[in-house]
Amino acid sequence: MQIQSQPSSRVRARVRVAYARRARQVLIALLFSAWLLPSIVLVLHAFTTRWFYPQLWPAEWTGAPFMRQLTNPQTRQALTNSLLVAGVVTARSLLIALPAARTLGLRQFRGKELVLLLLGLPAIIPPIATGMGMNILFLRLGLGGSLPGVVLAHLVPVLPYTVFALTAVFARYDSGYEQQAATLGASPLRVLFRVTLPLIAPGLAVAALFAFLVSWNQYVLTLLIGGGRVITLPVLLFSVISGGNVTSIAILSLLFAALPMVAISLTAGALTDQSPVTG
Amino acid sequence: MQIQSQPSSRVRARVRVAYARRARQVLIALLFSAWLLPSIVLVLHAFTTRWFYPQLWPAEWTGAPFMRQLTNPQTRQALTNSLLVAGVVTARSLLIALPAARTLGLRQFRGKELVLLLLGLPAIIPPIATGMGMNILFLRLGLGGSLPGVVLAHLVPVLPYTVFALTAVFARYDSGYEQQAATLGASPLRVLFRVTLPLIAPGLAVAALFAFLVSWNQYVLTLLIGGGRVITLPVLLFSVISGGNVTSIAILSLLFAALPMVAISLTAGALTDQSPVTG
Amino acid sequence: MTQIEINQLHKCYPRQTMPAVNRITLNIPSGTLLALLGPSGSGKSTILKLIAGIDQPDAGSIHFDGQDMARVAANRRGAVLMFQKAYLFPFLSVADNIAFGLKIKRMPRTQMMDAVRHMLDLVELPGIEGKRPAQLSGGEQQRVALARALVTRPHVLLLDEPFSSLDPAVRQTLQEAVRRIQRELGITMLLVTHDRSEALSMADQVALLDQGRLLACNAPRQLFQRPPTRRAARLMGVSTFLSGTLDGNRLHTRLGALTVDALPNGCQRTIVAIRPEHLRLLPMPGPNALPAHVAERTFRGEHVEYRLCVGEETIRVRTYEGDNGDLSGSVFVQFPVEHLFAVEDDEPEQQA
Amino acid sequence: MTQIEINQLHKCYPRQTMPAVNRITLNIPSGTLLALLGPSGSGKSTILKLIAGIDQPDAGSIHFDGQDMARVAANRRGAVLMFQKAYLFPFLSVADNIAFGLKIKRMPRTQMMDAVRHMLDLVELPGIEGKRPAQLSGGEQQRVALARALVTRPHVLLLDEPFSSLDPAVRQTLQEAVRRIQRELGITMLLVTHDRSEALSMADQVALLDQGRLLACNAPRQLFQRPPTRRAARLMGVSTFLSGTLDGNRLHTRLGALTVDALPNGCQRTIVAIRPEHLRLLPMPGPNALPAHVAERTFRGEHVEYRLCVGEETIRVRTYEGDNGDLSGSVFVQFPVEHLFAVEDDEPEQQA
Repeated sequence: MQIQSQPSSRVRARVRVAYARRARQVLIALLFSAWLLPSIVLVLHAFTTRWFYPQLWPAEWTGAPFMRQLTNPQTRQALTNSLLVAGVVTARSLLIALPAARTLGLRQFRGKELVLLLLGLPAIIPPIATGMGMNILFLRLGLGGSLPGVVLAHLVPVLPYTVFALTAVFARYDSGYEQQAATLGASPLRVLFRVTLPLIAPGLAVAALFAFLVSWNQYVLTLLIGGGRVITLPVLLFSVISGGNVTSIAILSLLFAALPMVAISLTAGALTDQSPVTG
Repeated sequence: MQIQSQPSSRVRARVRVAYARRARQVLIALLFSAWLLPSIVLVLHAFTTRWFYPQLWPAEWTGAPFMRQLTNPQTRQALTNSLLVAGVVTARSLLIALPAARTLGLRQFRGKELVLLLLGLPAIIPPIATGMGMNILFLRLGLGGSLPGVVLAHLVPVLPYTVFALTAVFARYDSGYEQQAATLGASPLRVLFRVTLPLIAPGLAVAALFAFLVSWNQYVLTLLIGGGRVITLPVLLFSVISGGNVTSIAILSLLFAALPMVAISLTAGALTDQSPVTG
Repeated sequence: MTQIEINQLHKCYPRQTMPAVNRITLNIPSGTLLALLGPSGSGKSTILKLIAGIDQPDAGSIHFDGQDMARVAANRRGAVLMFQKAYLFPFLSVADNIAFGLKIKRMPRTQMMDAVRHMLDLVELPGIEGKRPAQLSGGEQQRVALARALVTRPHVLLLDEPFSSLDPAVRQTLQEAVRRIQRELGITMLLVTHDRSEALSMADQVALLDQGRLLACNAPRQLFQRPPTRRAARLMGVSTFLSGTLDGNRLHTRLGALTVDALPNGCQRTIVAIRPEHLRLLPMPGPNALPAHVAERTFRGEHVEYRLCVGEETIRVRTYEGDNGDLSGSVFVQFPVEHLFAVEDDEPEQQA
Repeated sequence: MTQIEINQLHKCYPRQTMPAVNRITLNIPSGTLLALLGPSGSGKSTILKLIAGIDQPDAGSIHFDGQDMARVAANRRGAVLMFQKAYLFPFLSVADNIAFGLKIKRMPRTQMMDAVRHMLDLVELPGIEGKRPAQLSGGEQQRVALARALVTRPHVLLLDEPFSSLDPAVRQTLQEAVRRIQRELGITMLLVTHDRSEALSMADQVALLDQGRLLACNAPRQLFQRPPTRRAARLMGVSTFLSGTLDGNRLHTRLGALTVDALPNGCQRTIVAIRPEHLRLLPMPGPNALPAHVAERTFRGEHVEYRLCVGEETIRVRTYEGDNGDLSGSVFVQFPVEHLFAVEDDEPEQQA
């Protein structure tokens, strides 16, 4: 507050702006803490053996249970499966989404909002609802309980994310760059690799990240389609959760959250290096 | 294929365009069938009593099990809880997201992509990973096992959706309309209700739909935070799934999918009535 | 009906080194039209936004009829701003768009409909009340926006390049309509434009802006014929400047001596300017003429432009059809005494 | 070095009722500059895209030196298109942007760097090789785009309003540079513009387009002075058209009889046109002059525009400073015989 004999409206406007900025900062802090606080609690549980209510801080620290869990063959198998499924799903979904998103982003047509909404359904329709049907269908097709079946099932909720992310990229995309490159003598292949892909690289990275994380995160579909034979990290985690060992739960949760963190940090780092392209 | 003695490149270009269009149609059909086929299988199971492999079509049809499930007090309680939680979460998330999205959409600043990415995290970080931490935290805050606790927990994955949807709306939004209204004599309140909200109405509807569906869809967080005391439709559905009664599973799955369908249809109808506004 | 005074108005946007509006003082008498003329980035639109109240100045004051506007919100100033973009509300019909301001004033419905119909007649778009903005062409939208701005009979109307997106014919019609309405209703009007001809033809006073600074403010004819500074002259289309030392009524320049008339006294460095259409090309020597060489001759329709080399400098001469035959090679360029005028030097010297 | 022939070129975009390009035939001799002039929506840019090969015609043919281009992809036509927007690749340096086309031709690196440096000198931006496009101003970006278009020494260069976003001074410099380079290298060039003065000053031939149709194609001076049709004349700035019946060399119009000269024979309905700057205002009756009333007098800088009422019609007269005193009230408007020319009627009659 500024002390002034006659506070002008300009001063008041500035104070108002300052308040609005502060309010935004608090809001963003709240959003982050909603995500950070639980993580801190997890770390505390993963590296301690004893922490009972009403202690505010754990008494003992140890890394032994963490190493034990990490070298467990079951954990390793789950990790491998998760990486494999998420990787293949990411690659497939980008290949499918790229041409669809290009059409949706660049062309204007009646009912485009409707198409986008319908395309988004698989991402928000509960997997439990569709998963059961998919399960029965896949069993009849002989895809139940196999990695390809799980990959196919994951594509259903993943594709909307990649299509949406890339549609947003192409909505701001100006195909004039490609036409310019063509008239300068560039072949279609050169245009794709030297113009289009560099232009959409940041958006492509974000789309890949989303695809990877949505697949990495899948529990219900993996369980239903995998039929208990495809064990990924979240499937393992859930079985451990029903076991009730808080330390194991915390360790696997952290492990599960670690790779997304790394992927997100790498993407974020790459994004800040480069200025926003397109437009 | 057109038969012509000298197919000109123009004809070939047209054929190519036709192929590209056909390819897109097939792609979109595939995307939809991935979602429709399972639903059809569910309907078949919900309204039949006997359908055994290798029968291609069920033998008997009946609506009795459906009515029985619907009048069950447990089902009704779950339905009420689901509607209540999703409704409150939607309203809260829109109120929080609107000012944040306005800032993110209208202002240009360094590292905006980064902020958006970080804001999106709660939507893609596995709820199993954060949910455990949230559970412990909420128990300490005395929010465990209560409806308010579940609402608060749902806001974590819901807010990114509403913030993103509304940010996209405000990215195409031109605040010149509001300035124009102000110089024509409209007070800030009138500008909000007569200009801003009508302009963003379609986007607001989509954001609300997403918020509602993400909350409606939550299983893991409801189970973890609700501690088995807050029974929503997906929680009930999962317990029925472990029971193994295919008809009950199919009926509850359909019930669970019905409301999203209705909500989506209504939104889609409203969207097609109105031409896209903003810009 | 409203006199506008702006005093030492200053605005610098965040992360900008240059102020958008740099301590500008202007006085717009009630019922007159002031044009703000300048290249892009000269701060014209910012001044309008500050006067309308949709942006706040960093320093300086704005008074309407002596009343300080600093604490008056945009919707209470009675100043309507019409943007370059029509900003018709897409969810309202044309009639509801025009009536937007009347509804705020709670005008009775029948009276409102009459007013809307009258304004649509005025902008020559009768009978389109029921249409949606999306059904109109760009020029029609702009005209509806004009009707919406005028229907409340504002005391102050601020126009931000309202005609720049229109075809020349429509533009001229609307320019004339706006000028007529402005005079009839006695509206105090500010018109932002980068079109010199538009500013000169419509305004009572023209304020010349460059990079946020006010270069000059004068009646159109005075400003055009005698811009006070070198930069102002350049913006008015002058490209020939001669600097030299004054000795009586002879100016000694690098190119030779010229007779000048009624210049500020003193034998210091003086700069004289002349408009390209006032220079004359002669096939033989004449009074106040310098030898020159035709480097290029460009047909531009209404006029022909000559690029001349005089000594080491380039001089551009504009001639109207029929004034000269087609001259080429060695010629003489005449500087008529009555068209030479002195300008202040407000530009960093680019060449000696 | 490349002659371009386009024959009956036709293009209609989906969901458009009007064709964007309507059966246009043009011949651009090797090494000449053709300007495509017309209002927005006249199909100018579409023609460039069709010639460049980034869009396909519905009908008609394009030949480069007699070779049909229908089956030749855009990147094999050797025609570089420079858009209104610079389209510098944001992820490449200025040097890499300019060298984009040279890399495709696998030019050795040192030679490439020399070529880049030479082009940057030419567009007067030496030493900015290492900068990123985002660090340049709009005008600089446009100049780099020009350098990139010219560095491969294309046989055909297509320019789509390359100067419209530039300030007048930079625009003139670049216009002159492009014209010089075009002549030096013998490039066949098409220039799309809506700026009449730009088209007239730069082109060897000007093609006048309106709503996808070719109205006229002629050398600048001929097109400006004698546009063949009423619409073409209007686009060239003519606003006065008199229709009447011809009786020898007397044209009987609604306003009175005028002496005309060397008109197509026949006593049918004839339309004559005259440019606004060719009409003369007299304070008293004179030969071929009609009585008129000054409705409005507008100062526009280089010229003064009079709006006259002659009978029930409005006639606009443009006078240059000093030609007349300030006339008002009752005057006489003279139609000099040598400036009256007949036009074909290609517009629906708006008034009798």
